[in-house]
Amino acid sequence: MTILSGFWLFWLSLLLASFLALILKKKTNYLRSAGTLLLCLSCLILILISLSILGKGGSPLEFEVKVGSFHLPFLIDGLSALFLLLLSVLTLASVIFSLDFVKKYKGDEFWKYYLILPLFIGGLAGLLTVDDLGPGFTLAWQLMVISSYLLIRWGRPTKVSARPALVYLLFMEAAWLMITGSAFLAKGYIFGDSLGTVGLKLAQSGPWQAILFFSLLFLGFGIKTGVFPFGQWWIPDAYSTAWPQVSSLLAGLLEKTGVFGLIRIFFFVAKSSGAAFNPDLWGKVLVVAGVITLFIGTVQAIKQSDYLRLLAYSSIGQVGYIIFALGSSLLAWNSSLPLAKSLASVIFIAAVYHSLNHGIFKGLLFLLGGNLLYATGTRDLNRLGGLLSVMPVSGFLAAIASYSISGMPASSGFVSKWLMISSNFLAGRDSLLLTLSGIVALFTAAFTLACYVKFFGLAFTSAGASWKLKRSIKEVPWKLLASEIFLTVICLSQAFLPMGYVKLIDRSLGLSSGFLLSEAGGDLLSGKMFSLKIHDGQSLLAATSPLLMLFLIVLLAFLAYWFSRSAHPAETKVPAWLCGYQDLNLNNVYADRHVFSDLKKFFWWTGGSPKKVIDDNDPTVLPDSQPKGEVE
Amino acid sequence: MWKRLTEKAFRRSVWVYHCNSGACNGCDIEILNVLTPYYDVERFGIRLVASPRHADAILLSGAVTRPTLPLVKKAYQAVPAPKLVFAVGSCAIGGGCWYDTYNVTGGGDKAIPVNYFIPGCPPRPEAIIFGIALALGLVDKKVAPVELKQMEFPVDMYRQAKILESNRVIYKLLGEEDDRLLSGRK
Amino acid sequence: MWLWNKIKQLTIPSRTGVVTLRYPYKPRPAPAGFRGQPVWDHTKCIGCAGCASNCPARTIFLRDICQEIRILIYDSSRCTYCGRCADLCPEKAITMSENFELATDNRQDITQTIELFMMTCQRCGRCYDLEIKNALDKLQMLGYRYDSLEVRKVIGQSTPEFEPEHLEKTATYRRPEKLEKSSCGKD
Amino acid sequence: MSRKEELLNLLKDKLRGKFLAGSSLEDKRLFIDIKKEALVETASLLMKEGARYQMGVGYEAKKNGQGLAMVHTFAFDADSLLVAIRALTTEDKPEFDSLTPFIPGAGWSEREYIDLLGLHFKNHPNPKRLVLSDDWPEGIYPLRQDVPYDLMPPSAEEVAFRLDEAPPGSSIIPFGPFHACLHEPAHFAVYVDGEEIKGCEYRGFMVHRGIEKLAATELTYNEIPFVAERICGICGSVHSVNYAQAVEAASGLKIPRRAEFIRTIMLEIERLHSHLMWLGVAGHLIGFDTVFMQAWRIREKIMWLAESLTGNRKTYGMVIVGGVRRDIDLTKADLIKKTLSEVEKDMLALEKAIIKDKAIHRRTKGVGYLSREKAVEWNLVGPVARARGLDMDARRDHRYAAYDEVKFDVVVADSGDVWGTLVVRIKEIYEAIKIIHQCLGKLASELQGSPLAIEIEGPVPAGQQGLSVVEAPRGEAVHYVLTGDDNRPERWRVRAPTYPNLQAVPDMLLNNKLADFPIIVGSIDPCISCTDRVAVIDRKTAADRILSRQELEKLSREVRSKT
Amino acid sequence: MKVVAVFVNLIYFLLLAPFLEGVMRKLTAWIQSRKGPPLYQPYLDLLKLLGKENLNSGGNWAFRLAPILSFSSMLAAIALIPLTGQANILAHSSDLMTLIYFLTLSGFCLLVGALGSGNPFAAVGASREMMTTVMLEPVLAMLLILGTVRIGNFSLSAAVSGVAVSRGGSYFLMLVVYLLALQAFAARQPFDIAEAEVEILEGPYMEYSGPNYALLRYTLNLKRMFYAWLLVSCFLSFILPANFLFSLLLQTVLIIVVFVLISLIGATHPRFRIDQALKYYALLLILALIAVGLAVKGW
Repeated sequence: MTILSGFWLFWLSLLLASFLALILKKKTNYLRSAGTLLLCLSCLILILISLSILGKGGSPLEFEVKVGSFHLPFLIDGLSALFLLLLSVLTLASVIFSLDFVKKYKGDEFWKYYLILPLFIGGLAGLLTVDDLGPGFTLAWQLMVISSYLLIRWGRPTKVSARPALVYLLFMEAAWLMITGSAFLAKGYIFGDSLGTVGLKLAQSGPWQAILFFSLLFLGFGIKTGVFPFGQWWIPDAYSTAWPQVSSLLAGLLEKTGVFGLIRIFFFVAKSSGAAFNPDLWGKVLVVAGVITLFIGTVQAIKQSDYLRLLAYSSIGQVGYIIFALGSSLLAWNSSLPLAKSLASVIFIAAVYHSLNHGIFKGLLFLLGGNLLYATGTRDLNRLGGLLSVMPVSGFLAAIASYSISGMPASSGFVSKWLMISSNFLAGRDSLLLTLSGIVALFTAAFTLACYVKFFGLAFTSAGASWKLKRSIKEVPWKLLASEIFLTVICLSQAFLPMGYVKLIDRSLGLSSGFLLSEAGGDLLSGKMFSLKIHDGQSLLAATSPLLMLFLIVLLAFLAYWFSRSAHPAETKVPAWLCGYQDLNLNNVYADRHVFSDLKKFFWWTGGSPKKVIDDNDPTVLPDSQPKGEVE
Repeated sequence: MWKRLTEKAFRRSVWVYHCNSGACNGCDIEILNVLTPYYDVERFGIRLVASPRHADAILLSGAVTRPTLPLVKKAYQAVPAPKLVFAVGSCAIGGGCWYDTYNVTGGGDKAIPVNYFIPGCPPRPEAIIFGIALALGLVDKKVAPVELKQMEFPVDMYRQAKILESNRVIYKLLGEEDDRLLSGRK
Repeated sequence: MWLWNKIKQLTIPSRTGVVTLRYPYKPRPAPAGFRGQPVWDHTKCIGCAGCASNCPARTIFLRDICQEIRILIYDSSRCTYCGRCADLCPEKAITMSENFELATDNRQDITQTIELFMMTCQRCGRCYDLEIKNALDKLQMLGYRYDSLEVRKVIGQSTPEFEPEHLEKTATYRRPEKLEKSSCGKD
Repeated sequence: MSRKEELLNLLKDKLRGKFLAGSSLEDKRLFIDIKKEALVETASLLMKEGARYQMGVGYEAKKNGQGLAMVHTFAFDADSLLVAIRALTTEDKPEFDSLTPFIPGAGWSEREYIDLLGLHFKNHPNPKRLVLSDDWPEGIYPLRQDVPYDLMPPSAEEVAFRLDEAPPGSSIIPFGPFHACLHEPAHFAVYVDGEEIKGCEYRGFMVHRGIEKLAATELTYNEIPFVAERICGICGSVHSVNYAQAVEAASGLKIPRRAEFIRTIMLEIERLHSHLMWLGVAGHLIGFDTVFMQAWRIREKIMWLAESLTGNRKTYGMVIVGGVRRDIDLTKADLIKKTLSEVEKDMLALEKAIIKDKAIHRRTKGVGYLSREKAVEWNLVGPVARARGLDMDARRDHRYAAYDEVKFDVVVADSGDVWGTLVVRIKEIYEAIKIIHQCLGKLASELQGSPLAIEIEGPVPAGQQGLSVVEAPRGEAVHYVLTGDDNRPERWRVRAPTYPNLQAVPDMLLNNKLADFPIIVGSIDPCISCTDRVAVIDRKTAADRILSRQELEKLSREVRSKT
Repeated sequence: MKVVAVFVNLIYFLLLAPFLEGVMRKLTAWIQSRKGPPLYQPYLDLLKLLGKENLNSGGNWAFRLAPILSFSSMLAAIALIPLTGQANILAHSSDLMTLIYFLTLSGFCLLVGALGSGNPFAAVGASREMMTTVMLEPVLAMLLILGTVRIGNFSLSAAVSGVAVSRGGSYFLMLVVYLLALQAFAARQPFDIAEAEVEILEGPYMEYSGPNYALLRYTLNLKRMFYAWLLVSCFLSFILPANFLFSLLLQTVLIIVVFVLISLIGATHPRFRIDQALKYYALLLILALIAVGLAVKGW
């Protein structure tokens, strides 16, 4: 079986899954198992495809499909394969998660979900594989956009979801216009040219056309990735409206396709367009845009009370990191310092690494958000608390995910952020912009931490939720947990096997032709980079030794444990001490809206003040969904 | 050995939690006063702490009133063992001059086991320090029950008479002897 | 400006130095006239119960256990050390000592019990004269507070009209409920 | 025509048939009996005339078959006049019209008697439980004469006061009763939105010791000063002097001048120690422990002084009805002078070091602001009022003891915040020193050798009303005495300065930061034990019906042993 | 030798940290005209706490694990540092970001534990602590980055020694910033906002008792000592002699001097409110940014 036929098989199973949904409709159990099976199958196929490309002896796959008068160029090189891998892993988790989660759906939500989801995944896969800005791109884009529009639209009662979905649609269509339109700036562009060709043609165009071309593409993909201020306009609403497992795909992948697009433009097309591309300018633009995005997004995330919105804002922030790293990589590559040149690819790898990391842990966090929604029915952090004792597994997983995204030592977030920021500092020693933006990035890391202390602390530790929500709360079904454990394992592997992943990314870049930085460090991309020293005794090992750090902490923790328990103290369970008169109750919990209040006020100028959290079972939005269920 | 060391350290570092169960302020002010420059109990390692979780001793001042009775019990439970309780002032020891009114349940030992009594209304800071020093083993107790008689009768006829014996109920009435036996333990 | 203020604050201790007293290593007697523990001189006491009937804390008790023996108990655990007993004692048998180091681990340690030998006046049938002139401080005719349990009740109560139904109400009265029962920690 | 007669005529004129009687033993007091329907009318008339509401007194006047009585007292500061209006109601319909709707400061005074006497107040905006404990059963009113003083109904575990719901969007931070910033048990349920205070509810009266029932049978006129002193350990002397003055006023006793001077000296020494104490505590509350330590170091000398003057550091025990117990002779006067000069010197040094400290300004200026109008509305008293520009001081407005012979300034600030109270208190320290020096001068010259107390010949006449005010360190304390038989008053009511001030605290807290809660509450120098006391003396009843009594005794004892 | 250096780090800090608290308490007592506790009092306090009952109000593992992890990550941070300027074995696999993150982790654990206790006071404290961390951690980072920018090496010893490598404008500006931030790092007045005793009853520490509290106190002591050490070794590295023992001795003396400074400032200030403090921190941040900017420009 060739890779190409595998690719068609993937599409076939997706379409079949969609088709089955139309047929089975109300036979929910059949539909659930059939849909899941087919989706899993397609994911497995995709994993096989990407592995065979990335694996030993693999090579990029390039082919064309003829539809009517259009030629659709497809390219599955190392980079696409990497992102396809991420896509399939996340989809797998999301699909397994859906198995039990969809049981909560009412009426026709059920079969609609199974109808659209395969198309959405197909659209995403299409975007990662088409190699043009014309018909192929349009087809994939529209498939993805319309399907995701529907998924967002149905995620919540109409009253709540109509607006966010529409806004999403409008922004995506605007982005599409910009992206497809941009190519026409290249001299002699023919609708349907592959990216490489566009680049070459661009090289012959005037300087202004080039700038306009890149600007339009930056804007288009920027809207998609959620660069400030576009992200704020659609991301929080859309992510918090869609079903959590869909949001997990949206945040984990849909955004990453934007990143993928940016990489394709600024690191591949840019190369073929040669002198028409100004790396200094675009590096700075990306760095500034990235830094603003990461700072504003994260600060806004702190303000949210709806945990899904919190996650959404935080993913804007995280994407900001990636964009920042891409820009700083460009700048470093353009720098005159030899060290900086060699570090450019490190930063780039860090960016890709962070995309993968973020895809995994943000996907995981959204799924965990789904857990919370499933178990408690509310999306309001003010009403949660103390879930750790009733949902221990979810709590543990959430702790790991929060820990990772905060970038604490011995976590996947640490590895990628560390690579990104430390090499940024080294490369940007003489550049005020790079140093200062590095500091902002570091500063923001503290905000990310605050954000997730809040998320984890208020949802899982804090004071009891079961009496807060006046219902008994149980741990979610094992299928939900299984999907999350799967992602957690990957997340941990990203933390503890950084060398493996770096090599994987390195290899994938090696398999992608026309990469801008490929000549940069000469031998750097050949796998020698992550030996002990890269240049002048510069050690970059810290990122590669998280196991050592883990060992250190655990060892010292045992020491601390021994020390603290050396006198064999008794341990007793007591109620919290509230100065005697009151007991812990509904009213005296320091809820989410109060936490960090002064910090929120201090950063009022960043905007993004939280909206009133409306739950699905809120009477103000219920009447809409009620009759619909009865019609069925 | 470690355990013994910690026990030894306990008497050298007593952190106290001030618990006012309905005092007139007099004792509270004097309790604060022992922290001030002239008396400075911090030289014995004593600190006033804000949370009962950090405390080793409760300084109870004031008669235990009806509303504070459950609260004092709660506070006592909130202190980790081993713990000491000092009843500071006459109100905390025996309920003070309002020991039997409708809103006062009596002395501190009605609510929680009291280890040391520091009489005074309010006790001078020196008296509080003396009480604390007594607990730390720095000084010896200076008081003992006094029993005086104007005349010794050659025959102990009064004591043996049954009817008189029944009249001795005054002791019970006054001091609640049983209570004293319970609370006045070493 | 800021620094100047801080320096001024730092000069205060440098001027006064460490003022901490050496107590309890060095004794620190109370000033003259201090109202410490009251001490009964049993040789002077005539058993008039003036102290008992004027004690605001009602912590001095007298009780006749027979015709000749009267017992005085001073329970220091409630004493307010006001010194009224010493003021009003017609025989000056009570002195407010300057002893304040009364701390103890046993409540029993601060009690004084005196067994008084009483001789009744053959003429008037009382033991003593009412010495005090001030109308507000007059010793009560009973002479002492609790000569018997029954009388104690007579003196003690204000309410012959109280109806026990009042108390019964307490059992049936519906008290306000607690806001929310805390289940934190149980969940 | 004096102001008093003017008022009397005005009331007679306006009330007509509802006016029952007007009487006064002294010229600075006016006691009026009215019909209960006229209560609101009279009160609003008085308020219109510029009165300041002081307190309400409720009691059961069963002896004369009168049912339940409610007395409201008012002060005319400018005219040194105190007015009390009394109305009666029957026991089967114990209802009065509430004054609270137009005198918010009367809120607590009325709520108190809902609890203690079972009165009803029509139109009271918030008739919640105030004084009694949460688990106290309804239907038993401790101040009623048929309830024994040591009745202790069984306690109930799972009962709580129903605190108001926090306003939407805020949660409750439970301050107290055992909290480091409150040295007394009282509960503040503080509503916060983040770090900002959006209001608070007070659940205090945990130091309510019900002195009244105890005194109903146990205490005599001259025992009460010592119990009164223990209402509050800080300003005890204020209460004993105040009580003694009220009794003396009611019975028409004139005490020796020397005793009045000694009382004045003790009151001012008490003010000195109290203000220094407050300064220290305020420092502690804003986290400035050095100020705490230094202020208390200075204060300690005053404590030693008090100890050698009176034999005790706090509860001086100097006052009895009719005079004082101990003399201040020349050697003691020298001791006072020496101590005061040391204290003044130390205090000046401390003041210099902190008064311009920007860091302190930052924590006190603009914090706990309350406008002058609000201060009037809440009937604030003492330094809290004076910091809001209200020029009032009972020492000057209602001269008592020896204050008519000494010169001093009333310190007024107008910043209306915590800083203002700090300045007022610091300045008052120097004023107090000035007053003591003047008193000592008088004692040494004119009053040598005069007696300390008068011999009281006969019993105190029953049924007389006495009203007295004393400017405590925290503000004006008011005592009301209705004399009774059997060597004890029938009713004795104390209104501590914290009582009105505390009612205004929620207003002061509004929109301040959580971190300022301690210092704002601290700024009124709350004396919760004063406020919670309810030291009322009931009259003793006949000693018959021993049998039912014994049953009762047994019953209540049993019940108590269970709790 | 390099392995031993790790243990030297740990032992040096573990032994000295409580003593420094003793110094601080003694000095504070002196400013308050009183005698104060003996210098060894903190050791007794810790020892006593170890023997006490461990009360658990949170009832979840986050609450129980937090003090242990907080302590151990603080120790981990300390294990990394180049005491007297000499890198130890861990320097190969760590750098200044690891250090910063370890420090942050220590605070993070405390916060999760505080939230885990379920107590609103602890939650207020945790919220304040986090706000402080967010604003202050970057100042620390910028200090170390200053060194990195100077030397061009991301290792910890480079970052530490780089600060004072040349004493130009950025050095002095950063010194000022650090001195201004010192109280906040040490969590002493006026910046003991998160632990404010009279308002929120020691905040995050409130629910911890016995051994757990001992660990947290020890962590706090270690943290204070760390920041004092950082001041000495970053800004005064040029006066430390080369000999290890002498250098250690001089360092100890200097650290004690820093503690004297901390106590003096602490005893003469009231506590700030968090909103006031945030403004102050923002000022520090801007100054620190300027300092780094100056360093990039080579000043």
